[in-house]
Amino acid sequence: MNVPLADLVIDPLSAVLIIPAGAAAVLALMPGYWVAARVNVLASLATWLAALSLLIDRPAIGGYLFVDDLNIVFVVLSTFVGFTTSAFSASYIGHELEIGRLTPAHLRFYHAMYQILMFAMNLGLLANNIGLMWVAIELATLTTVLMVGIYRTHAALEAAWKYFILGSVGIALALFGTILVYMAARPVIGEGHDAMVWTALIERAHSFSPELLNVAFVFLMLGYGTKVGLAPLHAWLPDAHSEGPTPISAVLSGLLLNVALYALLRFKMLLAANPSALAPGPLMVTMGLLSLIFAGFMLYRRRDIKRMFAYSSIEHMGLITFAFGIGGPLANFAGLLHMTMHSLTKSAIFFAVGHIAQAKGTQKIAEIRGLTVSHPVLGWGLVLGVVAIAGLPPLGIFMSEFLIVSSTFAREPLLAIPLVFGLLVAFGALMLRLSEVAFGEATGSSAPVEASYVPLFAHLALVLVAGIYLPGPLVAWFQGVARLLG
Amino acid sequence: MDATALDVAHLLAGGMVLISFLLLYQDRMFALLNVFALHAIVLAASVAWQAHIQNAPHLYVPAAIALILKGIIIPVALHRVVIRLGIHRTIETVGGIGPTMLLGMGLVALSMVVMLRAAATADPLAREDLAFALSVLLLGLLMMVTRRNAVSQIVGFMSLENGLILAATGAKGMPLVVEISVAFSVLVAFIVIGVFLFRIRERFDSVDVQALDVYRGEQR
Amino acid sequence: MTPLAVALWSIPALLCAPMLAATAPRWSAATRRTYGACFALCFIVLVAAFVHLVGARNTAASLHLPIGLPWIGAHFRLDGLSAFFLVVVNLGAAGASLFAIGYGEHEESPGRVLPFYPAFLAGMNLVVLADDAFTFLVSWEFMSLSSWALVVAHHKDPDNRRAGFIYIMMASFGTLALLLAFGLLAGGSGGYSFTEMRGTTAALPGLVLLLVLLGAGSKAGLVPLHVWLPLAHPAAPSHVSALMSGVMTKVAVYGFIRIVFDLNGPPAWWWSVVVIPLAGITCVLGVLSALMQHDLKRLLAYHTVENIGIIFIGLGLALAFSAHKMPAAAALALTAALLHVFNHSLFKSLLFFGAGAVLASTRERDMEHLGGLIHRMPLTAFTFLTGCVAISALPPLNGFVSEWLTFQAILLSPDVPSWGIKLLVPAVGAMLALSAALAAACFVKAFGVTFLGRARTGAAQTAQEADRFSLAAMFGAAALCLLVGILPGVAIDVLAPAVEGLVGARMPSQSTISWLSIVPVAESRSSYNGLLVFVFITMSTLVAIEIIHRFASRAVRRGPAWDCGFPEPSPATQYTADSFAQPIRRVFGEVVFMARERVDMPAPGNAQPARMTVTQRDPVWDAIYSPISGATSVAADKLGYLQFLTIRQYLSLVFVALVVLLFVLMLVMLVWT
Amino acid sequence: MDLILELIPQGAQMILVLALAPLLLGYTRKVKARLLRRRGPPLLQPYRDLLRLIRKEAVLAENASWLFRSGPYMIFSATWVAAALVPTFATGLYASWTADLIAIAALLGSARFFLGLVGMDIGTSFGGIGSSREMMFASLAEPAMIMIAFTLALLAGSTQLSYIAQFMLTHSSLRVSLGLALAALVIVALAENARIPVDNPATHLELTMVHEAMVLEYSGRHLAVLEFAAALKLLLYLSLIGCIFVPWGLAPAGSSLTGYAVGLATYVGKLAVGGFLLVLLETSIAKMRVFRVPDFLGIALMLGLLAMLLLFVSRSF
Repeated sequence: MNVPLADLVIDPLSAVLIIPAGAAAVLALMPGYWVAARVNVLASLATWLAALSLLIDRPAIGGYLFVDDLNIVFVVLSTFVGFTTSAFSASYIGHELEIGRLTPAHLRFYHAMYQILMFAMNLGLLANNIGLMWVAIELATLTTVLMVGIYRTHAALEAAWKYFILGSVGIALALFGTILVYMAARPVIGEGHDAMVWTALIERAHSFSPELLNVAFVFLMLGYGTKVGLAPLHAWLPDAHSEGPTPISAVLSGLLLNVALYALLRFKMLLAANPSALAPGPLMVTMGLLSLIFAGFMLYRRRDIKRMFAYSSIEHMGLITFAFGIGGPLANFAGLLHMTMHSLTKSAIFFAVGHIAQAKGTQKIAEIRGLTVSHPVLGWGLVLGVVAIAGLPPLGIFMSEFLIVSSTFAREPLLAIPLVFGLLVAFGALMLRLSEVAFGEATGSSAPVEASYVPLFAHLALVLVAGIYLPGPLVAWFQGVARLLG
Repeated sequence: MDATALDVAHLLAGGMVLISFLLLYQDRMFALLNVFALHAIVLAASVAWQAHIQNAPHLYVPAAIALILKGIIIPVALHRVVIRLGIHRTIETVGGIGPTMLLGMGLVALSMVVMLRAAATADPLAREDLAFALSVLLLGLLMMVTRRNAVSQIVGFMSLENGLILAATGAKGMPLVVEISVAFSVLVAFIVIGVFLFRIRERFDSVDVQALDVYRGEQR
Repeated sequence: MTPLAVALWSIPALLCAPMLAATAPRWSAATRRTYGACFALCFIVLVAAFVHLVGARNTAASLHLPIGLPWIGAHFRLDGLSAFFLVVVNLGAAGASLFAIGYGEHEESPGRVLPFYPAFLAGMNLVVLADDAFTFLVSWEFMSLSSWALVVAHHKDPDNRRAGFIYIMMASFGTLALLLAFGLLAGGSGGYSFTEMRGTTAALPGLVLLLVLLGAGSKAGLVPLHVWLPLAHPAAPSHVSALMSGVMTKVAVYGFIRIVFDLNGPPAWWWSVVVIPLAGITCVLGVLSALMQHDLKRLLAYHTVENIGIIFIGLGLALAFSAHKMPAAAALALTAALLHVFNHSLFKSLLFFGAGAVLASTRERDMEHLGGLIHRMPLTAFTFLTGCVAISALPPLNGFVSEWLTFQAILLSPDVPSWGIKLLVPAVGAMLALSAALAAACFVKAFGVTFLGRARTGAAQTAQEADRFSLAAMFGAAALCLLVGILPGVAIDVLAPAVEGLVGARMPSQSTISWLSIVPVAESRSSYNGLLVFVFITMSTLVAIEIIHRFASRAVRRGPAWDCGFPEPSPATQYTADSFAQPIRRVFGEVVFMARERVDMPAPGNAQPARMTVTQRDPVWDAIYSPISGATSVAADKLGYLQFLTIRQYLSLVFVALVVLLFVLMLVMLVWT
Repeated sequence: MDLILELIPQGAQMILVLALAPLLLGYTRKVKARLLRRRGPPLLQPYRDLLRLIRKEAVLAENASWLFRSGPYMIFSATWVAAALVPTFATGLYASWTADLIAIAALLGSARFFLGLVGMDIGTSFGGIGSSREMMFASLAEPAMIMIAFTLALLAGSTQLSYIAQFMLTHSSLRVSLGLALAALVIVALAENARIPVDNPATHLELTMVHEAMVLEYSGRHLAVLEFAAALKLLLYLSLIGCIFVPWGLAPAGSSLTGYAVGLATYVGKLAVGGFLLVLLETSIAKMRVFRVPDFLGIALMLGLLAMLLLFVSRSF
């Protein structure tokens, strides 16, 4: 790697950005896929380690980049999932080469893009400037568009195209919102760069024009909400998930949605800091519930296994948005926890689904039967993953869903009813499909999969442990962040 | 800041809204492209005027981009696409031109009410600009959803984006405007290239007419 | 170690039990080791819980662990009620484990049973011990999840998969209802430990009751939430069926009692008006459905529904008495319910063991393919018969005692001043009496068709007696049925601490009454002496036998059956399960199940066989579940179109969302300023 | 010593019911025959029948199980214990608190349960038909019986027959509920004893028989025991009606020997009158079709329920 080790030690903040950027450059030039995959893993690992070191040694707040309690959660989570996904990708993508879905040139492109994506997401999370954050998220979107279309099949191209068009509109709306925030800040902070710096904004937000902030939030909600995949802005999400390479589906669901949500949360904090602005909560709650219930029903008629889990992501992002919309220390804590658990679980499910699709040679649910018979480890891994995502104990999502539901009682008890209804609808669909896919007479190939199950079960183990025991420091940390979110 | 400067800015921004209406009114492909070129040129003038009155020379860059790329290159390129791909020369609309225009007026009224009220504390120049920008944006979006042809939808998107640039340059002293305008230009270029590359003739959805009209993610 | 510590240590021990299996060389060894370990552990917990129940009276031991929900942690508590239910759970679990040491050998896919079985046991134990809402719900749902895995253990049968799906769906529904109930109990401040809930009164205690009825009722099998039960219980391996029917439904009853009697503050008068009719309908519908079955295990499962109804009648009466400040009567009703909990766990386990033994030896659970097993499996038949007598509420076995106590509680209800209850209770008393009589019919059918008569298939002809572990479990349960039946006073006294903790009174101590009678209120009112009835029956039987054998001819001749002179050798001419139920089907089924019989009689001279078809509909399924599943399906279809839109249409959605939001914002701003 | 003294009347009652049961059967047959203008068998004929049956060898079907052979004894003893617990000539006997009316009904239920089972043991279609119909009748008769018990318990404040009888003696007044209960009890008694109009004890017309169908395969001593049990049951119901609705003459607990003698005499008188009324009823109506019987029994259930409801409601005033 071309990153000097000294840099990594001295300034972890830039390391989190430079490592992926540099690795992308290297990978773009690297011919052999075997080495490239390893380099990809190593770079992701290094990024994660650098992100971890941010926990210990927090750098000073800069004009463009900064680290605070909130984004460190996201950075650590996303670099971790980025690392495990790269490990999964290493065992997955070789098979695509063997069966000729991808060429070595494609792979070079793929690995480079992977690191650019990581770079863009980290940049978006660490940016202290709302303009820079916007640029980073746009970059991440464009990168994933290219990745989604990598198989060059008609379906993949069309999914990419849909993603691209809808994403572009979303980007435009988010930009307009950003401009409005700047307009609101300018009279208070003064013209120029400072009026887009997050730390400056939040300090003075109480004296911004509340009306302008209100309008801005509508645009930001719709703009970034498109990226989060909230209904009715979700249309790109299922196709992008199902047609792209599985590692990208995992990253999309596990990370990119979170990054967009992070942007939304930042602006929500801004509004919350202004006493006369409308509370952003009701809007988030409404869209969250809408996504939850809508996605719940959409789960029933899905025939493609990856698309189904993509809808499940919409459902969970709706749930998380709902939690943050409810607000308050308890709901925010629950939202953070749920986001973490969802990232880990959903990426684990996509790992499993990737191997399944390779083993069975299809993504159609109707053609996958009896997995626990033909591929016991994989099948039970999937069962565990789906059980976790459906919110059954003792896995972590149960705890966060418990907290989300119970947090409504502190604020708006009646909201618990549609919430619980949506959860039940989605639960039914997932368990229905699970019992078809995992049980019964096995169909299709039962040839063993050459795959590493480590990332899959590592994630599930983390989710399991979190469901039983959350370490005190982690709780304190999340609670601190939850208070910050207001 | 003297009143004339404000009036000119006002005039140019208002002109953009008017041209957005003209865009909505078109039912011929080439006329649409010509009107769009006019839209872009007015945008360029408006941005340049802003550069002048704000004393911000860097704003001339977006103005130039608007003029050259969107005022000249893209309309010409789309002209050629239309001819090369043999795209139908009339524009299919959803719900007719008249209702669309009415709807557009409603949108303009909405954005005026929202913006003038919201930005009551902002300076008048920015406030008017913002209101017009929002109108342009909404009209662009309206165009995207009421036109069936891919090319007219692209035009809609670009006019939407023009509204954004108008807003960004109107926001006095906003950093990163140049970068954002460049980024958007790249985006637009991507879209146009995409249309050309995927040979999208009629609909946005069908990347290739023959095989893919059926495909909507899943077979029904 | 305190009993609570023993119980808690058993949880990790149970969860580790499958590791024993992993080290075993063969499946059979793994089976024996796992179930052996489970048996030993459950037995230890049983003893510990019993010691607490008897020794500690109603003092509570509690414990706090820093796991689970952060900032609240996991609270555990052992008081009279949980000790009693711990006894029920572990007695059933120990029996089932013992049974499974032998029965498990017949399991075709042990790998899908062994890991989940101990987890299931652990889950049930945890529910009973939990003392905060989160731990309770985690354990509750963990119990559902592990039992779901057991239900789909035989997953190749599509019916079982469907059963598993409906089961987990209903379980989850119940959990969510309980979650809402706990949310109301905890209130906005988030007091999720039971100690805090006891201290405060919920905002809407009535709503809590309804939610608990949904939550615990769906797990226990209250009509109309029972639909999963007859599907899921038979689908699981028989020892698991025994646990699910005999024990898990009792854990649900525990949940109901814990929340409604303990946490939800003083009851309102109308609570019982909701509970009692529901319980009565559950009784009758459960037993009628059971009568219509010909699958032995499904019959037993439906019968569980009936018994849950009996238990809930007791609970509803206890609520009514509590609401009207009649603690002594409430104690009687609650004692009746709890005693029935214990009794039902005994005989339902026993019957499922019997069904399992039959299934293992014949591979059949359809009664129409069985018959005459009393000859091949006499010991199993004997224990099964004991269970049948007990469950039919016939003296001198235990089922009668608890039903008798329930009747006595009903007879106290005219003193309740509320009119709703006055009018309801007689009707429910009639329902209870009706279901008791139908239960007897049902078990004459179950035992008669399965064990008596002539073998209907080869499998029934060549059946083998069950192994010694299974028999030990069955005889143990049968002996306990008899013991509780003849010494009910002891059981009532053991129960007293649990009852006293909930309603503030207890039944008069029974141990001081001469001849071990039980006297619920006063001797002038009613009394029953199981021991004497047993002694009298035994003595008079012995006297009769003695006299007959002294004076009568002892000659016995074997010959063909008489049958009014028309003996037909084919076993197909016997009465079948369906034909046995036909009179009752004609009396009740035409109304309740819309049962219709159609006979296709070929014309004279036509050699084709005549054909009779019976169609029945499940009213609950038709009225509630079909519409729900239909609505879900319609909603999924309608919304499904959103998957097939064009990009332009998707953009329209974004556009509309934007315009609507801006419009709303405008309105809000206009109104606001 | 006291204990033995107290046990003597109880033991006497046990033997009394045993001794009187066949006589009652013979008496009803005789009266019935006379009413039909036949001479009829002698009064003591049932004793002779029993003796004859006992002496005969028992023929068992080839596939009769242990339950088939032991069933009759269980049925007999359950019925006997039940019959011995109903006050006949005296109340408050030593073992009277062993079982109340509900328990007595349940004991009869036990007997019927085994009767139903043994009917199915051989695996003939007649046995099955008998069992299944018997259980159907029982499913209505038993709740009706419980309703009657409830009515009495609500009235007398006890389910103990001795206390009920005492109450009726001291509080004798006409009550609607009581009338309803009596009518219900008579219907139940007819059904339980397989009398006309529910079943015909004298028939062997195969397709309509219920009780006889179940015992079709029995012979010899087993049949004797079963017949004896049936006779005991008839006696039991008559004593039940007697002790509840005509409690006069019952000797209270700890009476003198004369008291007991008077009690005994009135008891025999009650049986004679009761038996006569029963036969009179039987000879004046026809047997019902099988599927009319549920309606008939349903009436009993409704009457019982009505009686109970009336009491439930009236107690609040």
